[in-house]
This record gives sequence, C-alpha cells and structure tokens, in this order.
Amino acid sequence: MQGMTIIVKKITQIMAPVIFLFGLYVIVHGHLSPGGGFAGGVILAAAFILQILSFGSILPSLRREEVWLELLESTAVMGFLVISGLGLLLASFRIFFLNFINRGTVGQLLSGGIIPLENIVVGAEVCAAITTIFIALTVYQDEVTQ
Amino acid sequence: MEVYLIIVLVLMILGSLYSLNARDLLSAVVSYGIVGFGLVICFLLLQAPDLAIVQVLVEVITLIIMIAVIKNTTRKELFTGYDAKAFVSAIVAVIFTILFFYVFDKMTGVLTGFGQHLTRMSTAYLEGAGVTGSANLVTGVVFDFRAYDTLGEATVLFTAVVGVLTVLRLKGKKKGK
Amino acid sequence: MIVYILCFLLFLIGLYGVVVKRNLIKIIISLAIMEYSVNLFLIMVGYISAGQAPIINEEVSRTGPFVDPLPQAMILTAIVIGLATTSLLLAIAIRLYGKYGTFDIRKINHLKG
Amino acid sequence: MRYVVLFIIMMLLWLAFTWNLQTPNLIVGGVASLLTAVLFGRSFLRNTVKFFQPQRYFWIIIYLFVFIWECLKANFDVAYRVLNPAMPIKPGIVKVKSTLKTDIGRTFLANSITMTPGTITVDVIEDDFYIHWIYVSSEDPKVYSRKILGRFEKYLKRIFE
Repeated sequence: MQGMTIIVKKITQIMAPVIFLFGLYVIVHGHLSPGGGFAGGVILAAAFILQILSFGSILPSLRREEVWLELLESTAVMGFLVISGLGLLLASFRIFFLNFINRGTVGQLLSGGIIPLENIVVGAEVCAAITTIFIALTVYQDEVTQ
Repeated sequence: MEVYLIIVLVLMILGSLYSLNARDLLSAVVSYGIVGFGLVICFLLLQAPDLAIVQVLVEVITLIIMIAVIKNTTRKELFTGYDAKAFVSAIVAVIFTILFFYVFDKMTGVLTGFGQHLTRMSTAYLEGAGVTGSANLVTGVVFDFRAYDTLGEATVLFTAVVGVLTVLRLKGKKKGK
Repeated sequence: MIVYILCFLLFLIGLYGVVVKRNLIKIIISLAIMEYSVNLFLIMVGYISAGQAPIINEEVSRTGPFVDPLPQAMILTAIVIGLATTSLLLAIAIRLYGKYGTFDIRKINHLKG
Repeated sequence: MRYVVLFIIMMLLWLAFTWNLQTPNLIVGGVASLLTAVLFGRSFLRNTVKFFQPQRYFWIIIYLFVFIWECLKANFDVAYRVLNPAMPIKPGIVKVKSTLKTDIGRTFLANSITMTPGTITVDVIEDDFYIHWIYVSSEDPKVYSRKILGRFEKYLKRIFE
C-alpha cells in the first residue's frame, strides 16, 4: 500500500496526536461523560489507522509494531483479570469484581473505584485489537491476492 | 420524535435494499454505509450518546476495511442466472419470513408501545450511581453490575484478533535464530 | 409500534440477503445489517418517551426520567464484537479470493462436504 | 525538541478540553500528553522553533482576514457564473509554480486554494501545483500564477518561512 500526497501527510502529522489525545480524554472521563473504554479505544485505533493510511505501509516495520500490539493486547486482558482477581482476593474469595478502592463523590475525576482503571485497560485492549485487525486486513491482503 | 425515527429507518431500509441489489461491490459497500450512519442518528434520537460515539467510529473503520478488501478484486457481481440452488434458497427464505412474522406477531402481545417502559430491573440500575460512584450509568453497568460480560467481550475480541492473524498470515515468524 | 415493524423489516432484508445472495461480500453485508437491526430493536425497547441520556450531571436540570441503561451497556459490547467478527469473516473471504479468484460461492465448489 | 513542543501543545489542548485546574486533572493530563508526545513525537513537524516566534501568530490573524475576504469575492464570482443564463465558464487545469519552500506552507496554500470557490488543487508535485479553474482567464503563466497564488503566497511566506 502506498502513501498519499504531501497535503494528507502534513495534515496527518498535525492531527494524529490531537486525535490520540482526544481518545485518551474520552477514556479517562468515561465514568463522567459519554464515552469510555470502548469508544476511546476505537478513537486511539483511528489515530494509528490514519497514520498507516497516509504514510503507506512498510511491511517490516509494521510487522514489528504488530508484535508490540499483540503484547499490549495480551497485557491488557491480563490486567483486567488481575484487577478483578484482586477484588476476589480482598473479599476473601466471596466476591469477584469487588470494587475495592474508595468510591469518592460522584462527578469528580477520581471517583468510581476501579471503574476508571478498568476503562483504561479495556481502552488499551480495544485499541490494540482493532489496529492489529486493520494491519492484518490491509497489509497481508496485498500478499494474499497476488 | 417517533416521526424522525421512522424517516431515518425508511432511509436505512432503502439503503440496505440498494446495497443488496447493486452490481458493483464498491457501490454496495458505500450504500451499506447509509445503514450504519442512519443507525448513529437513531442512537442519538434514542438518547444513547455512548453508543452513537462507538457506532460512528466502528462504521468508519468497517467501511475502510471493506474498501481495502474489495479494492484489488474484480468488484463485479457476475449474474449467471438462477439455478436449482437459488430456487431452494428462495423457498427457504419464504419459510423463514413466515416463521419470523409468526414470532413477531406473538411478540407484539408482550411488547408495550414505543416509549413506554418494559423492563422492571431498570430502577435498580438507575439508583446504581450511589453504589458504583460512576456518573455515567452505562459505564457503571458495564464495569460493575455486569463486569463478567465485559470480561467475556474482551475474550471474544482477543479470539477474533488471533483468528484474523491465523487466517491471513502467510509466513509465520522465524523460529529460533 | 410502526417503528418496531420497520426495524423488523430491516432484519428481514438482511435475512433475504444471507439466504439469496451468492456473493461473499454481499453475505457479510447482510449479516451486518441483521446485527444492526437487532441492536436498534433492543435500544428501542429500553427507551422511555421524553427520557434523558443516563448521565448524572449537576448542571443539566432533570426534567424527565432516565433512559434504561441496561440495553445500552449490552449493545455497547455487541457493537465492538460485531466489528471483530465482521473482520474475521472478511479475512476468510480474502483467503478464499486468493485461492479461487472469485467471491461467488457457486464457483467455490471445493468447499462442499 | 519536537517532543517538548508537542508535549506543551497537547497539555494546552487538554486544559482546553477539560477546563479545570485541579491537581488530579493536571496530573492525568500530564501523563496523557507525555504518552502522546512519546508516541507521536517522531512523526511531528520539524523546525519547531517557529512555534515560539510571535510575529508569525500576528501574520496568521492578518491571513485569516485576507482569506475570508478572498473567499467572499470568489463566492460572488462563482454565484454570478452559475446564475447567469449564458453560463460564462471556461474550465481547465493549469500548472502553477510556487515559490514556497516548506512542505507545510505548500499544504496550507493548497488547502486555501481548494477552499476558495472556483479553484481546486488537483495535485502537488514538488513545487508544481496542478489547479482546476472554473474560468481560465489567460494563457500566460505569469498572469494566472499571480491571480491564483499571489493573493495568499506572500502572507504564507511570512507565516511559515
């Protein structure tokens, strides 16, 4: 897959970090406003997809990134299990997914106990998954159809 | 309110019909986009902003992936006339339609009208903000009341990624050195 | 009630596509349409007329009841899973195209049995 | 250098998104901006010194007014051509050489040309701009390049170079 013209490349250089930051904002504020791990994770993936589409794909570097993304995804799923397992541990094996952190007041940034943590973990997982799927479908597809 | 929904739904139905009958696969994919973006507007009208955000992004990414898939192919849907299999399929489709209409007719007895609430559990979830400490009640349900569901979702996503890589990767990673 | 019927019609169109169409991409599109209609139906069941989005916010004055958050939470996960499964189907379709050079399932005879 | 500038811009954007100055928000914003800077700093713009030169911001404001004025004029021109029953259009693609040296300046020039009605940038190859024009008023390269680019080029040169 080739890259696009210089206009698209320059605008991508400026806009991709902004999209990424907005995704982080949506994830972190998931328990206060619309959004959350799923929406934010897809926005993060969109920033990476924009970069891949505009700069074109160089197969070796994308393969290396794919390994990192797989690692991130596995770590995220693991983190979700660890958070829930900690709840199980602290509730002396009675409640899975115990909300073991102080919940704070509704409407503050630091509230909701483990909910923001789970938001972050799920966001990382969705981002890694969708970017990996995109890389596989657009890059390997060229190999397959030739 | 309901009128807007009906207009958007009719548009979605027209888009899906065109999408299924188009000869060029590219125009089929583009008019399939009508259905997805119409769904976004429906979600916004039905007061589900979380879903609207997710749906609009997922729709864009689905369209990009689909266009990337059909870009290098022949793209034309060749029409080679009906055969026996198509005949059987049509009969199956009619039977299924009648069956679904029967079920729908039965179901409408249980359904209340549009806008009147049905599920009894929701009051418990609505008071849940005090329990979970999350101002966004949807996030509260996803990550606290029904966290098992989210765990299952993560597993399914992981499995799907592994499946895509398994199907598509031609050369595996080099073993050893 | 007419909204439910239109939603059901959308589902039936998807079903028609899955059963009658002979192109793999068309079949995948039909499956996605069916999925969308089911999502929409569940959200409609959870809607309360003049309801508000289920987000507690001190600045907005509460005039009506909240919409039911349970179906929204269910569909939120279903949408992302839908993207993943659609991609899996597309991956298999690409593989078949690479092997047989066509998306038409009538020509992919070796799949039989 | 690029990383630091990107971090500062992202932090300002974060504050604009959230609009509060409590400590948790600042810490979370700092971490988020740091992550963005680390991941995207490699592909960010070069020559970030230009962000700290205040006269460029002054010229951006001037350029905005110039651009809006040109846009209005072009709007009326195109409206006249469309509404006139004789349809006095003479479309064609012209090749114009720009004197801008930086890529970012060329990008903004191309986008400005596209956003004014009547002209569309078809492609940019090195410093040649291929522009589709609704009324090709002259065949002389000097005249039409002044007509199309001259309006914007001198301001963009002050902003980006």
